[in-house]
Amino acid sequence: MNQTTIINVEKMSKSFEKKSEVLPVLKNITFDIQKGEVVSILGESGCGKSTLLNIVGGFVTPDEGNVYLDGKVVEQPNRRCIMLFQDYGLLPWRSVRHNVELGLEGLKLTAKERKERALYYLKLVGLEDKGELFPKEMSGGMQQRIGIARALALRPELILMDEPFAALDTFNRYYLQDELLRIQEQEDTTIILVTHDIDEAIYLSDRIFIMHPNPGIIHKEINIELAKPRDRSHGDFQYYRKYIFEEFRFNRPEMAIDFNI
Amino acid sequence: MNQTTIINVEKMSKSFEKKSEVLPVLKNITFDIQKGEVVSILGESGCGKSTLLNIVGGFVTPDEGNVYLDGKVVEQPNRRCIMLFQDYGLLPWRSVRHNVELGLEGLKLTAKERKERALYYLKLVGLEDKGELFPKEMSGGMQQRIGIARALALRPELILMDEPFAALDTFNRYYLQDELLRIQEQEDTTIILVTHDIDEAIYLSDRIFIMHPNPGIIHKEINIELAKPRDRSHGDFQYYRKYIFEEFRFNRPEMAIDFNI
Amino acid sequence: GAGEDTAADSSSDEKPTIKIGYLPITHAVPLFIEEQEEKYEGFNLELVKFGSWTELIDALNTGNIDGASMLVTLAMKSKEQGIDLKAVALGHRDGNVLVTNNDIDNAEDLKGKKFAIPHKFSSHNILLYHMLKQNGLEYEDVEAIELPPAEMPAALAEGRIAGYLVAEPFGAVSVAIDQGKVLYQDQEVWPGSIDCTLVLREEFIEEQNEIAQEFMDYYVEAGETAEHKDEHAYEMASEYLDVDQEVMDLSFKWIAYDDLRIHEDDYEQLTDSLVEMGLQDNPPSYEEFVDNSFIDKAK
Amino acid sequence: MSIPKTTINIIAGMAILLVVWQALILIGGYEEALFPPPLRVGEGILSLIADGTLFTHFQVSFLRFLAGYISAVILAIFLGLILGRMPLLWGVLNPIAQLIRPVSPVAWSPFIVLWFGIGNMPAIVIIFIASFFPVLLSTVSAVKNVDQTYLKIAQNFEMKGFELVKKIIFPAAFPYIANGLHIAVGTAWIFLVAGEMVGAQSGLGYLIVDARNSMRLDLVMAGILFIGVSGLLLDKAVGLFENWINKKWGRT
Amino acid sequence: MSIPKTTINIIAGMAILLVVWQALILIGGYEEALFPPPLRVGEGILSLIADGTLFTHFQVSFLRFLAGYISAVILAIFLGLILGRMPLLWGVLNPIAQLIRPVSPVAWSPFIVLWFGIGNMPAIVIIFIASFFPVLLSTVSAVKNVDQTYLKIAQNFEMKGFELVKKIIFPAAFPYIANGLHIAVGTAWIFLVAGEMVGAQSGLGYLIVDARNSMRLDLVMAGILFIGVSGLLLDKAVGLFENWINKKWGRT
Ligand SMILES: Nc1ncnc2c1ncn2[C@@H]1O[C@H](COP(=O)(O)OP(=O)(O)OP(=O)(O)O)[C@@H](O)[C@H]1O
Ligand SMILES: Nc1ncnc2c1ncn2[C@@H]1O[C@H](COP(=O)(O)OP(=O)(O)OP(=O)(O)O)[C@@H](O)[C@H]1O
Ligand SMILES: [Mg+2]
Ligand SMILES: [Mg+2]
Repeated sequence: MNQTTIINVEKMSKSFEKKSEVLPVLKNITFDIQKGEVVSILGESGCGKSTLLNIVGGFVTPDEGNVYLDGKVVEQPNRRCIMLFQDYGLLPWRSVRHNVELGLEGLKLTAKERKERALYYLKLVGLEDKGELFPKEMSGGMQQRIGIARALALRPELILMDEPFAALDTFNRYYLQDELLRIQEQEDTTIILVTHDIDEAIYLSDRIFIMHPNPGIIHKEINIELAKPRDRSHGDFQYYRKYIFEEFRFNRPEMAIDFNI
Repeated sequence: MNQTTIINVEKMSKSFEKKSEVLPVLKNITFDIQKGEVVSILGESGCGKSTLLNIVGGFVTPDEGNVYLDGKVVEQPNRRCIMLFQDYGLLPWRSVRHNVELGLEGLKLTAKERKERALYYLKLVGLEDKGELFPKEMSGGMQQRIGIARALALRPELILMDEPFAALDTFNRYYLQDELLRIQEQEDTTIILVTHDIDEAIYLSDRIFIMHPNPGIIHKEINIELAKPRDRSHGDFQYYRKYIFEEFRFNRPEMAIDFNI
Repeated sequence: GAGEDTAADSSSDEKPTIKIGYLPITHAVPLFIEEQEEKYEGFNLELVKFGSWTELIDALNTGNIDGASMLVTLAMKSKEQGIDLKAVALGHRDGNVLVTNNDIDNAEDLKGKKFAIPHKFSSHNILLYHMLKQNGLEYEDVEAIELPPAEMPAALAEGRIAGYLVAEPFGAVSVAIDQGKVLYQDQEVWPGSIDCTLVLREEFIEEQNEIAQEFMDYYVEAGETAEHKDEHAYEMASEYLDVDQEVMDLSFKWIAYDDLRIHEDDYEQLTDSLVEMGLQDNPPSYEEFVDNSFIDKAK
Repeated sequence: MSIPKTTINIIAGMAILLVVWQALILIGGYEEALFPPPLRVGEGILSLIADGTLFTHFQVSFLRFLAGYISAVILAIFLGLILGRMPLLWGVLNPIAQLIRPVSPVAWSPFIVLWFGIGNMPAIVIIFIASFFPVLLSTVSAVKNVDQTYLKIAQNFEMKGFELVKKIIFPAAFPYIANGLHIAVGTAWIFLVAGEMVGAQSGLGYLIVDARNSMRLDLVMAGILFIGVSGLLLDKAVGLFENWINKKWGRT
Repeated sequence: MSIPKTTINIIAGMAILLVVWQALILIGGYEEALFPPPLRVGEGILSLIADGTLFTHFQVSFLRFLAGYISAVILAIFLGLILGRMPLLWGVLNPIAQLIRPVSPVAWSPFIVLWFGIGNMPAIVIIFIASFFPVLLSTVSAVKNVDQTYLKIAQNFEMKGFELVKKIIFPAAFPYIANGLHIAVGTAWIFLVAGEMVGAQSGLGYLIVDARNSMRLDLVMAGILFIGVSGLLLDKAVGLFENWINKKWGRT
């Protein structure tokens, strides 16, 4: 693994005000991400995963601490670090290709260069023949792939993904997870991925951050030492599964019934 | 297993008209369901799972063939067979308890009996103290439990569930799956469940129907011979996983990349 | 149904109520004085104020009021359409002035300019027509424009129109604030012009003849009171007409309320003008439309 | 915390309005009688309040408004709930509604006078017409768009007829009906003035016509301001009612 | 397939309308001059068409309508896009808009004549006022409610200023703006008649007033029908335009 630090989060905290009550959402979060890594942030609903990702992307300002991208403080969202949204965030009034070109319009490119670059990344996600269609004519899985192409087209140093496959059915999810790994390897992109799916985290990540809620903290960091591609039914995979599940069960004493993983 | 047939679907087909094109959605479906069984219908998005469930519930009339509930043709939805919807279908203008009472208002019960019955089933799903709150004040998992309580309160012979846990995060999903099994055992309800999650199907069902699309057919029927409660990381569980996955992969030759289960 | 609300029902012990419509203009002053003096005994008088002639006609045609002080030409239109109305007296004599802005010195100056009248079918339009003809102009030489009377002083002051001819006190308003001057008085153009008349529904005349007579008696008397144009008349009128005394005095100067009988030759001249101008094909004849029996008995 | 900010905004807004108004007069050099300055209108308002005219006319208008609006709302919701469930009948009646809707209620006034006489009725009828169509159309479309899931649940629980309408359709459609009610309040209030300018002998619209006919443009402006303020308050009141109902029924 | 059905519905609807209308006359026993029967109105319409009056007046009205509506729409969308992005300024201007909105455009007529003279302008100004506020308010609220995700994407791609408005805010807000446009067409057309009843010398509203003044209620009714039909067609035209834009922009 390449050992250049790309993201560095230091003692970062964030709270929201709700009806004059202060709700601490993230507390004292510190971590580093290396270039080329895939890191998953795994946690229950409401534990602050999205907030954390938004802060890393510069969409939300932390109350304390800082986020450094390549050593510089992140103050605003920028093109070097692209966020992929759960609902894909495609512009319904633009064709697929024009969606991919959206981010390129701010760069100094001719229309032709823009188009070529868009088509290149559409091809990478296997949609080169759908460029003139509109997003609503695509399935959920295809829409997510367009989102990925749009992000990749800007050649960002970092891609942030917020539950990217949560809305897809299992079969499409599996398929896109493999696609993502293939593209990530090819482009050597750094990815931070938020998920609540243990399997997904193990299947995709080099490292997993396990978050616990109220306020959100990184409870544990797990290195997944398995070679990619991974086999979901392999014993080692099941070892991580069980291990991570125990982590969560431990944190939910209020649950009367035993889980059977 | 109790061997009284409760549902009997015979040579049932259904097609929809779309812009003067006829789209066959279900073709020649035949199966039986026994009293007390939990049966999952597993298939990709768009293969006709919801349509099948709607026909069993009497919401949609099949083009050919019939559905028999206790030997009588199902012509209309009725109280003996309650459908649980994916978006829970709670009435936002009624409190939790009044939602549960909704189905009871058509029965000959006094207000007091109604209330008692509602509270009994709210207790069964662990929400006895939330009766006076409104659905929007509940989390997704709680809302689904209210839906289950509402269905159970009518003491139906059959409950139909359309992707009941798809919108929940993994942790809540696991929790509710266990809850469902506990309640099902206690009330001995028959359940038909639609899902696209292989794990969920294996974890919950006595039998799994695997559907293939265009037009939707029941491609395979699998008996899950494991004792409940099941262990998701057990070798036998993984055996079924792999087996079912192969079934699907077999049906998707168009996929270039290999899946790694 | 139609006429349901006709108030003048002849139930024995209750005094019937007569509803008469009006617009708040100097031309209806005899009505105001009749109600203020309240000398009548056989009935109650209710004056109903309207915002425009159009609404007044609707109410009269449908029998919601028993009569009105109104532009005679509009009543003739209704009569032509089969509504049974009778003109029983004049509302006033004279009292319409042709106001122009201060730059207009003669009719010639109006050529090609916009000139406001309240209504195509009004006597004011006829007056304008005669005035132009008498000065050797064609009617088409000015651009006649229908405007609500209340808007005319503003339009004149802003230079949107060169002049206007309308019921009082709207002419006096412009003169009083020095935004306009009187180019002609109506008797200079058309002596004996008929403008506002008192019109009653025939239904009412037939069913309540005696009451109609009593109403007319006091109407004539009120006209004579009004003709004094004194402080008393002003006070009574100002209950209905919210204008400065200065404006009202000017207005009174131009108008007359004595001899409210509708004369046949004046009426003939009116109908001839209407036909000549192409405003009405078959105006009702004097015999059909004018009923002088009340005013004659009142004398 | 939010009330002071709104208050500041309102005050600032009114201040801007007054400044622009006065500036218009100074720049345009308009005659006072033709375009009265704020101060004179203020005096006009005070005199109208002092002699009770304003309140009397407001009361008359408001009662007419209530009569027209409430009767239209009741009838329109009732018909809407029925017609929304009868697509075939609605298919036939819809063209009629569509044809009558774009006609200004004021255009009907000769016929309104014929059928309803003079006095209160014409204004009430005009308000009725102005409120009826928005509410009817929004009710019908709300009923048509009731979430299929709710209807399926009702079927599943074997609910029918009046019970179905009362327990499912009406509450499910209500937020959209309420939206129609809200729009209708605005429209109806706007037409109140138009209605009272035609054939009425009292009310705020009449106040304006009468002031106009008396060449008292300061009173016209006073009437306009007062109509604006009371229309605004009415709108807010309906908004509060809407929120209250939504809260009571467990909506956001 | 669906067109014949709509046609049948329209014909059936019109038939019902005519039957009810004739029945009202027979039952009520109204004077023909006061409530003209369908046949006489039909003759009236034919005569108006034959001598070209109807077309001339319609053309005048329609051009006025376009002038008032289009200028209002352009200004309102322009201001709305700006004000929607400036919550503080809107906070101050909003009370003014709220105050002026409930006032019937007709109430302003004395001032409209003062500022804009006579002829076409008063009607155009009244239509302008009637269209301006619905479009402004819907644009501001559409801009305020643009999906946060789109704004985040724009931030992420470092879009700013005019580019942001052109590429993200306007297209994202457009469906709601279009809804405002649609509502405004209805309102403006309704006020066209009212506007032309005041001080205009031509147009459909004037046709009605003029017919009323000539005691020709059959022509009044003809005018009403014609206003209804053309308002309906206008509404449908805007609906088609809305669909066309939505389709072009890849919406449903
Ligand atoms: N803008 C905000 N204002 C106030 N509270 C907020 C805001 N954004 C998030 N929160 C609160 O912060 C907490 C964490 O929210 P967040 O969206 O980060 O959770 P999450 O882990 O992404 O959950 P999920 O899995 O449901 O997406 C929640 O309690 C949420 O209500
Ligand atoms: N009412 C309808 N009219 C026309 N086509 C329909 C209708 N309902 C479903 N279909 C079509 O039938 C097919 C099967 O739909 P269905 O909803 O049963 O799939 P599903 O397996 O439940 O998918 P998902 O997992 O996405 O819910 C789809 O192609 C769908 O477009
Ligand atoms: Mg989240
Ligand atoms: Mg489905």
